[in-house]
Amino acid sequence: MSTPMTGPMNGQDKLAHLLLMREIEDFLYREADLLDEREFNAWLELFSDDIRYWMPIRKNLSFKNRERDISGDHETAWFDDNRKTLQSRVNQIMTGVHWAEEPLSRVSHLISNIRIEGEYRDVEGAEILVKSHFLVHRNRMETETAFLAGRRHDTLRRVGSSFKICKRKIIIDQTTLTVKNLSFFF
Amino acid sequence: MSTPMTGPMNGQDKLAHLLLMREIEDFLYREADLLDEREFNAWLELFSDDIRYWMPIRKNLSFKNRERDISGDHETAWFDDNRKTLQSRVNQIMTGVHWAEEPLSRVSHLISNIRIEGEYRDVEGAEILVKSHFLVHRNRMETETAFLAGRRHDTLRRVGSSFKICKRKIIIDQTTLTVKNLSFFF
Amino acid sequence: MSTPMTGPMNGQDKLAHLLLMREIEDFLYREADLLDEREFNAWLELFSDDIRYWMPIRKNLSFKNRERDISGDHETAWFDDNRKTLQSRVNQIMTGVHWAEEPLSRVSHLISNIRIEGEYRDVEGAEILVKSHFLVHRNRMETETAFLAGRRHDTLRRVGSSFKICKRKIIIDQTTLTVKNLSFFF
Amino acid sequence: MKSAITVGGATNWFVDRNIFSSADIYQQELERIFRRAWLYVGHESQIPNVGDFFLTKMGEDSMILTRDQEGKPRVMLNSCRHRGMKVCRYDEGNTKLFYCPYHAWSYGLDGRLVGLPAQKESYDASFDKSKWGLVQVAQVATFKGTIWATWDPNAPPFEEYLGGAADALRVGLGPWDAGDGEVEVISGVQKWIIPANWKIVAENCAGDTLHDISHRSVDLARIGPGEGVGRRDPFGKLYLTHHREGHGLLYEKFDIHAPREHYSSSPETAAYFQMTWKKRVERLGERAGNAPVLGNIFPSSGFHVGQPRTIVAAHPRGPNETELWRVFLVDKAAPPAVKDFLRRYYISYAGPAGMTEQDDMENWAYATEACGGTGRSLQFHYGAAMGQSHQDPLIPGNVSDQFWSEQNARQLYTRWQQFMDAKSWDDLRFEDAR
Amino acid sequence: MKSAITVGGATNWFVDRNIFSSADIYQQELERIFRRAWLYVGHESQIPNVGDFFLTKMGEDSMILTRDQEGKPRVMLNSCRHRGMKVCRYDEGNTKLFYCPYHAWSYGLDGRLVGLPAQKESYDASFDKSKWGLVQVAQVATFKGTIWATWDPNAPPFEEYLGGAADALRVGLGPWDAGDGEVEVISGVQKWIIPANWKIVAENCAGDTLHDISHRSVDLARIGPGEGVGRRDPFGKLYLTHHREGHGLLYEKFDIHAPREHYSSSPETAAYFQMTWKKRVERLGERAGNAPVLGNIFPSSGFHVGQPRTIVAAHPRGPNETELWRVFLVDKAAPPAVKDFLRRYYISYAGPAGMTEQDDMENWAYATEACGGTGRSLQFHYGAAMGQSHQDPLIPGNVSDQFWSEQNARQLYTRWQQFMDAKSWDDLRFEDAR
Amino acid sequence: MKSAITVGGATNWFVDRNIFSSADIYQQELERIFRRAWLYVGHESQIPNVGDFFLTKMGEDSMILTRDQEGKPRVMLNSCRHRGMKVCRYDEGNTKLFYCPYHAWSYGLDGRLVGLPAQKESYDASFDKSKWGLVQVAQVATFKGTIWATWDPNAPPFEEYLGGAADALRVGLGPWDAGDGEVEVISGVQKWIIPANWKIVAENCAGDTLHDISHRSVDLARIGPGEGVGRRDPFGKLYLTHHREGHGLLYEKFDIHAPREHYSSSPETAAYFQMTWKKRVERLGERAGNAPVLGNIFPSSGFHVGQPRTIVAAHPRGPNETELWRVFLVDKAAPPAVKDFLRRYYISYAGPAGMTEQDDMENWAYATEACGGTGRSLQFHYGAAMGQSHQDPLIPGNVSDQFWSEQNARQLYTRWQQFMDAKSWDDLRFEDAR
Ligand code: FES
Ligand code: FES
Ligand code: FES
Ligand SMILES: [Fe+3]
Ligand SMILES: [Fe+3]
Ligand SMILES: [Fe+3]
Repeated sequence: MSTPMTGPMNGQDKLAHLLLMREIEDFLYREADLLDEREFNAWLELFSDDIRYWMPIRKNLSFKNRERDISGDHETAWFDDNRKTLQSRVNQIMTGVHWAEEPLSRVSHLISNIRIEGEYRDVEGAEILVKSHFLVHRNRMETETAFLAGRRHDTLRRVGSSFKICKRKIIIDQTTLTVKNLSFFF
Repeated sequence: MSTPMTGPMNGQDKLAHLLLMREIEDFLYREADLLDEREFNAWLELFSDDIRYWMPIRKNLSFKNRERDISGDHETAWFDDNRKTLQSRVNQIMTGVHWAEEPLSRVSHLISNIRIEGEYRDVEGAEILVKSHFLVHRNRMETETAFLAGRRHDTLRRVGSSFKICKRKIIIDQTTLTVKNLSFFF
Repeated sequence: MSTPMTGPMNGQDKLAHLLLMREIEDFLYREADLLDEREFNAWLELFSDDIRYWMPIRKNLSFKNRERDISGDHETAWFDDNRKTLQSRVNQIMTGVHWAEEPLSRVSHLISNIRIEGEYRDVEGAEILVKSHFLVHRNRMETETAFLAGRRHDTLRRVGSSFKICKRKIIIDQTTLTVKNLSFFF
Repeated sequence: MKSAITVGGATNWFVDRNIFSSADIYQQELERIFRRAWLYVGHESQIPNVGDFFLTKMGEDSMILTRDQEGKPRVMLNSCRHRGMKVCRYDEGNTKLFYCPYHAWSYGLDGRLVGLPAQKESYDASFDKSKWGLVQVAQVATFKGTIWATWDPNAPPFEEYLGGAADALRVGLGPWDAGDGEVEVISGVQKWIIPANWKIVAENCAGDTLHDISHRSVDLARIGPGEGVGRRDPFGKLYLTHHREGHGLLYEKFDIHAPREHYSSSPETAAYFQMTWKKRVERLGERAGNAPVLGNIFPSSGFHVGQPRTIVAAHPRGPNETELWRVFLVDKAAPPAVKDFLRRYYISYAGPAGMTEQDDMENWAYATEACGGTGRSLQFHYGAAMGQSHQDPLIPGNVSDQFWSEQNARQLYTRWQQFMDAKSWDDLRFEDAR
Repeated sequence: MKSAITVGGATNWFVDRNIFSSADIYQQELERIFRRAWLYVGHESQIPNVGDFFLTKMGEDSMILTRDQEGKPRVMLNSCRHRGMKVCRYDEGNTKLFYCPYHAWSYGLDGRLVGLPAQKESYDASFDKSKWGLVQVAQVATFKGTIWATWDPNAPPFEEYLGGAADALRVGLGPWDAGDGEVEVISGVQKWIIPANWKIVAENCAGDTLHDISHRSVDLARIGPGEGVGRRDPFGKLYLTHHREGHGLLYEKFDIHAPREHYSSSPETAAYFQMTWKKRVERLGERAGNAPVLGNIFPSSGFHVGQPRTIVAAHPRGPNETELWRVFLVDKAAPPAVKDFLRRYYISYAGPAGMTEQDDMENWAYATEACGGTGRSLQFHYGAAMGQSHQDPLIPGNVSDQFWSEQNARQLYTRWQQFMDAKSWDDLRFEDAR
Repeated sequence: MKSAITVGGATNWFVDRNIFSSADIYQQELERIFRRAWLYVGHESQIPNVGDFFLTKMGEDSMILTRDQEGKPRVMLNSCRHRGMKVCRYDEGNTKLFYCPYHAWSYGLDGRLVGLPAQKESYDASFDKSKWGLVQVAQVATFKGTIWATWDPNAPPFEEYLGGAADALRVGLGPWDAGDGEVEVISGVQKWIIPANWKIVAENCAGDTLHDISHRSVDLARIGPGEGVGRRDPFGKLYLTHHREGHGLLYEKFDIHAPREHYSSSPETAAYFQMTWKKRVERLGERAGNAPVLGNIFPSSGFHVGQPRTIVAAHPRGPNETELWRVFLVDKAAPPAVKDFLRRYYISYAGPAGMTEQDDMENWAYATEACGGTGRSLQFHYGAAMGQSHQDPLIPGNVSDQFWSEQNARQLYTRWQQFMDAKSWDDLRFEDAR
């Protein structure tokens, strides 16, 4: 179990840890709801200015190369957005003439397996590595349907009574995408 | 993070809040198990007598009308049950001659993203708005398979040491259903 | 809500209960990550030497026989592994010539609905029955895709500051499997 | 094609199962039936105003139903004439133009091509915009609020097409008091896809009395709108009737003087029903006791008159798949509480969550599946109560002597065979109806 | 059809890949092979009592296997004669009647139509219920506990159909001690769908010795039932044999006097095996040292005799898809601990979670995929060890000189071609076998 | 086949929609186009060393692209000659052998069969291993780093095939400074499947200027690499040009003396661009002001020269499905920060998450869908700016007078029809080009 960096936990530490976990869950679930309720600009507010929003591609490699089957920092990716390009994506949807999302997709983000990786300190500006799994369901037009599953590695930065996501790495399972586009978020 | 309505939380409040969250999770997971284990009558006991069990339909609308893409209170829906009609559904299954469920479907309800929306008071009779996401998998006969994803808005009413669900709004992502029937619950 | 066997919970009990729930969640999510990150030998370490890793088959039966639609202890199953055969499975993958997993599948285990069934005592060697739901996504080669959903009944045995899984019963929804093999874990 | 129907002795009336599974026959159906017949496309209450539109279907095609500047309903193929893109991608709305997202051709409410980027630069003066409007159906008709269309210019006028079924629609689609009030669609359409051939749905809508027993679970669970009833309030005596045009219907006859206690579990609804029933009797006299219950307009537009009040269009999607579009109707003038009670009852009865329709669909799905494999060489049996019909002064059509009859299904497949064999509507029209 | 087989010189024996991908050829296979051949449908231990039923498959069809009032196994199409609905929707059970959920026709255990609502009212006296029972197969046979059926009344009796493969089944399906004890199916069937053509599965079951190397991962991981073995206890010397009827088998020969230490990781099982082995030798003498290992009964009923002891039916589902049904067998008299050890070993070896079969399926799937695209115009190579067979006094059939031979696959496709070309069983029976 | 093209008056140039939906025509395309034409298969930077391999596609087939012992690129069908299994199952890597998992045949880097278990025992001396190597394409060519292949031995050499489009590729695939430096693929390939016919993709890549308006959302959202620009930095004046070989291209002309402020939002990139731009002008002089922008090499290999710099291969997967493989290119010598900025911009523009390509794909998908149902009997309209082209001293090919022209699509379908009608390359080669 993840622990604060402050050594063995006393009762108060324990309570603090439990509250932090709830806070993180609440934060990520709210984030999912903002997306599913199409509050895209409010959603963007959850990201820091230095966000890296990154979805590498996957490859089929031999057993001995299995660890390289997620593309690296400077390789081709599906997404590799910063704050500005993320904002562009939102702006594009808000034009009302982004045909790939007009009419808007109906999306559900199921977020599960939330846990903190490693030790952490919960102080202003500190960063916590949070892992989660996702299942994103997208349905649009008549019967266009996609289920995409994978994992996320989020770095949450403590900012006051909330967090900013300052890095999101999205690891999907598909190599060849069977969905025609990625006009929605993860 | 949702907070009790009692102002800033002290240590005891915090513990109470965490316990409440667990209680809600436990309640909703148990509910899912009752369904998946086909304890339909026990499942029904979790609903209040004034339950509205409601699944609106979805529509493709233009960007500016996007907020109306969930059908309204008096429009066509998939489900709009009260206690009596919910009981009828259960009774129908228990006849053993409800052919759409004979043999019974094998169903799994994955419930995630559980959170309280807004402030709450946890006193007898008080109502708490709980949001969650679902993935319902249904398999029956040889290879009939459906995955339906979406969100639920549940109103839980405190009754003694447990809750009654007094309103459930089920928001699915599909407009045109690709499943032949909805003979199972959400 | 599940309670410790020690009678009505006092404040300390409550905190302990909440910590235990988190510990179980963390344990099961870490387990999922070990699988999804292909740390198969580390994953195996989470199981006790007397593990029964069991996935019965499902059947279509009449309403009155519905409770027998999960195959029994001595009937045909999909998996019925002990520690040795589980280890063989891992060893097989590690040969690098297990063609069904070469190249390796890309798998995500979404674990949800975690709860303790029944009363429990959290002392060394004690066993806790933990129920959960799973959605396992498997993608490999170009477009081979499978989503398998169901429930797990895990018996966790307290060993020091962690657990060992000493029984896992995996209840899937499919009767006829629509996936060509089960060369991955649940 | 070789006839799919085999008729032998007094109980031998068979239909080849392969017409429910063959991809070739399915393609021919799209051409010979769905591009010739009149199809239900919507209801006037769905497009009350100029510029209102509603996306609908005919056969496999996405169609725009809209009300043009003259207030006329239009039915047009939802596909740009340039490179085919859908020019309307919203289920409903109000617009002045249908604008193509691909290269921005735009079309008026009447389907005319009105805008075209670079027209001056890139299109010769010889380009005749009037020839490049949206593809329109050949004929549109309205009937008691419902809207129908056909691709075939040689199809007879809609009322001729209806033949003797017009009476049932005229009565069944009107308000309960048989007056001039409007009936409206409850906003929204239930759309869902089932693994069944469209004809099995049609045959059900046409009145498959023998399958009554399949609904035992709802009768036992008493899902009806009255205290103590099964799935519906009690009917009078029921009669099947069919028409040479391929339509099949069910009527009931009852004593208009006997008390009727329908909708007893909702006092407002019961009261509304008593009030309208009284007016109906005043207006129609004895004829009020001869009422259509349900029916199918060839090929696959089904309706229920009362419990529930609904129209379902069975759109084909291949031999093994059908997309059902179901709407529910209420008297516009009914009080909100009544509308609400009915809405809830209707959707608990029909649609994918409808407790009654669920069991129907289970049977339709596996009947369809049985037409593959060895089933390809087998036949279905439609021999119940052959040759037992009569004329009735108050029920148009060939009225079955027997309630347990398959006459309506037989007429459906007889007409189906005629459409499949016909070269054109010349072979299908009835001389005496022109 | 044009022959799919090309035979040239001493190593040239090719099969067109398109027979593994063509939809047309697949449809012909359903008619010419699966409606003519004897197919494995189940085991007597699955329906011990009158009224017991078990849903099975033949080709693409759902079939009911039941035991009628006279105790005879019956095999019937699971489709109501009225409108096709499945009359049995449970994998197994016990019943008196098969009741149709749609319109309530009901059928006896022998398939006869026994109930029919409204019969008196709606069906003329000319309606002959005896003609409207469930569709029955033409012949049913039982053999050492297994049950087989064929649609073709002109198919030869089952033992004639087996030809020289009867010996392998007679020995292989019996108990380990070669006595009169029963063998039973471990309750439950593994059913799963793989993206492979059924013939590739059949060719594997018939003895594809060359693919042994594909199982290196299990040999390395030592999944066998003995300490230190690979995936199985050691065999004696292995011989392929095949029969003109299309069946392919693998036998082993070993010295019955040499010590055998099988199942060494389970003392109870090892003891049970020693005990039965001793009895077997007493009963059979030297012949105990000539044992069938595995085989395929044409077209696609495969079996393994020992490690694991299992029967698999490969049901076709289109050119690219096969549904496998696998059961495991044990001596009824074996102690529970032995049954349990074997059950666990068997399912860790075969089935979708079987470590050995997983690697087979991977190869089958991509071999099938390779028959589309450019593959349509290519051929597979079956030239290993051509023309190298002999007769053996203790192993029936054409016994390969070479272990690494593709003779059994060649015989499978030779017989396949005969079935595809034959007009009827007249062209397929062997005169000297009648 | 009957021509799918109808040409009438000055604005009448139609293509039958059914060529985008017919399964039969699709099968013919695989044979007559994808097995005859030169197809893009990869880039030299993806296999720099001997033994490097990269899995690629031609038509529906999985192909191995590898560099053999002599350093030559080889293109071979990824299917074992024995029983078809894939001998290479990794997207990329380095190897000495392609080893088949099924029965262990193994092949060298040049495709030769080098290993074969039991060869001595089971294969006659007559077995000629040299005939059983992996199936190889007929011709392989490299061109400015790109690698191309064709199945047809009679196809003309690649540069003849390119015809006048060679200029655009020579310039477009080279480094920005027009020097001798290398261009490399950014590691990794975006692969995804879209529900669109491959020709609709090709027609877009060939220069569909009229659809510019469909990208209004990105122009409004300003996703370009410069401050204040829409989706790209400003172009000069744009010209469509096409070649009789079926290729369509877009060029721009601009004043080389005017200041260019591209990539203004990334200072490093802007600086790198200024530097290379200066060198380019030094090297090419005025010709630097005539630059290819994008194009399609018949049938479906598309490329963009600058914003983004990318190659896309549209692999057919049935009439309604296409698998897109997209790579991005950068100057090998560019600083890491520049490569990184470009990589991010490129993938935000193109690919499934590319804000621009997303709207394209939406249109392609529903244009394809519109070719089923009633669409089967309709036609697409390609009449914009007919007969309005000229020759340009600096732009090879037939240069459109009009920016808003569909000339390139017309040439694509004209060439498509020639391929579909041709018996062989004899009917397709241009005499004057040999
Ligand atoms: S497809 Fe509509 S304008 Fe081109
Ligand atoms: S289908 Fe069986 S009774 Fe009608
Ligand atoms: S398929 Fe490759 S060796 Fe047999
Ligand atoms: Fe019904
Ligand atoms: Fe094998
Ligand atoms: Fe574009």
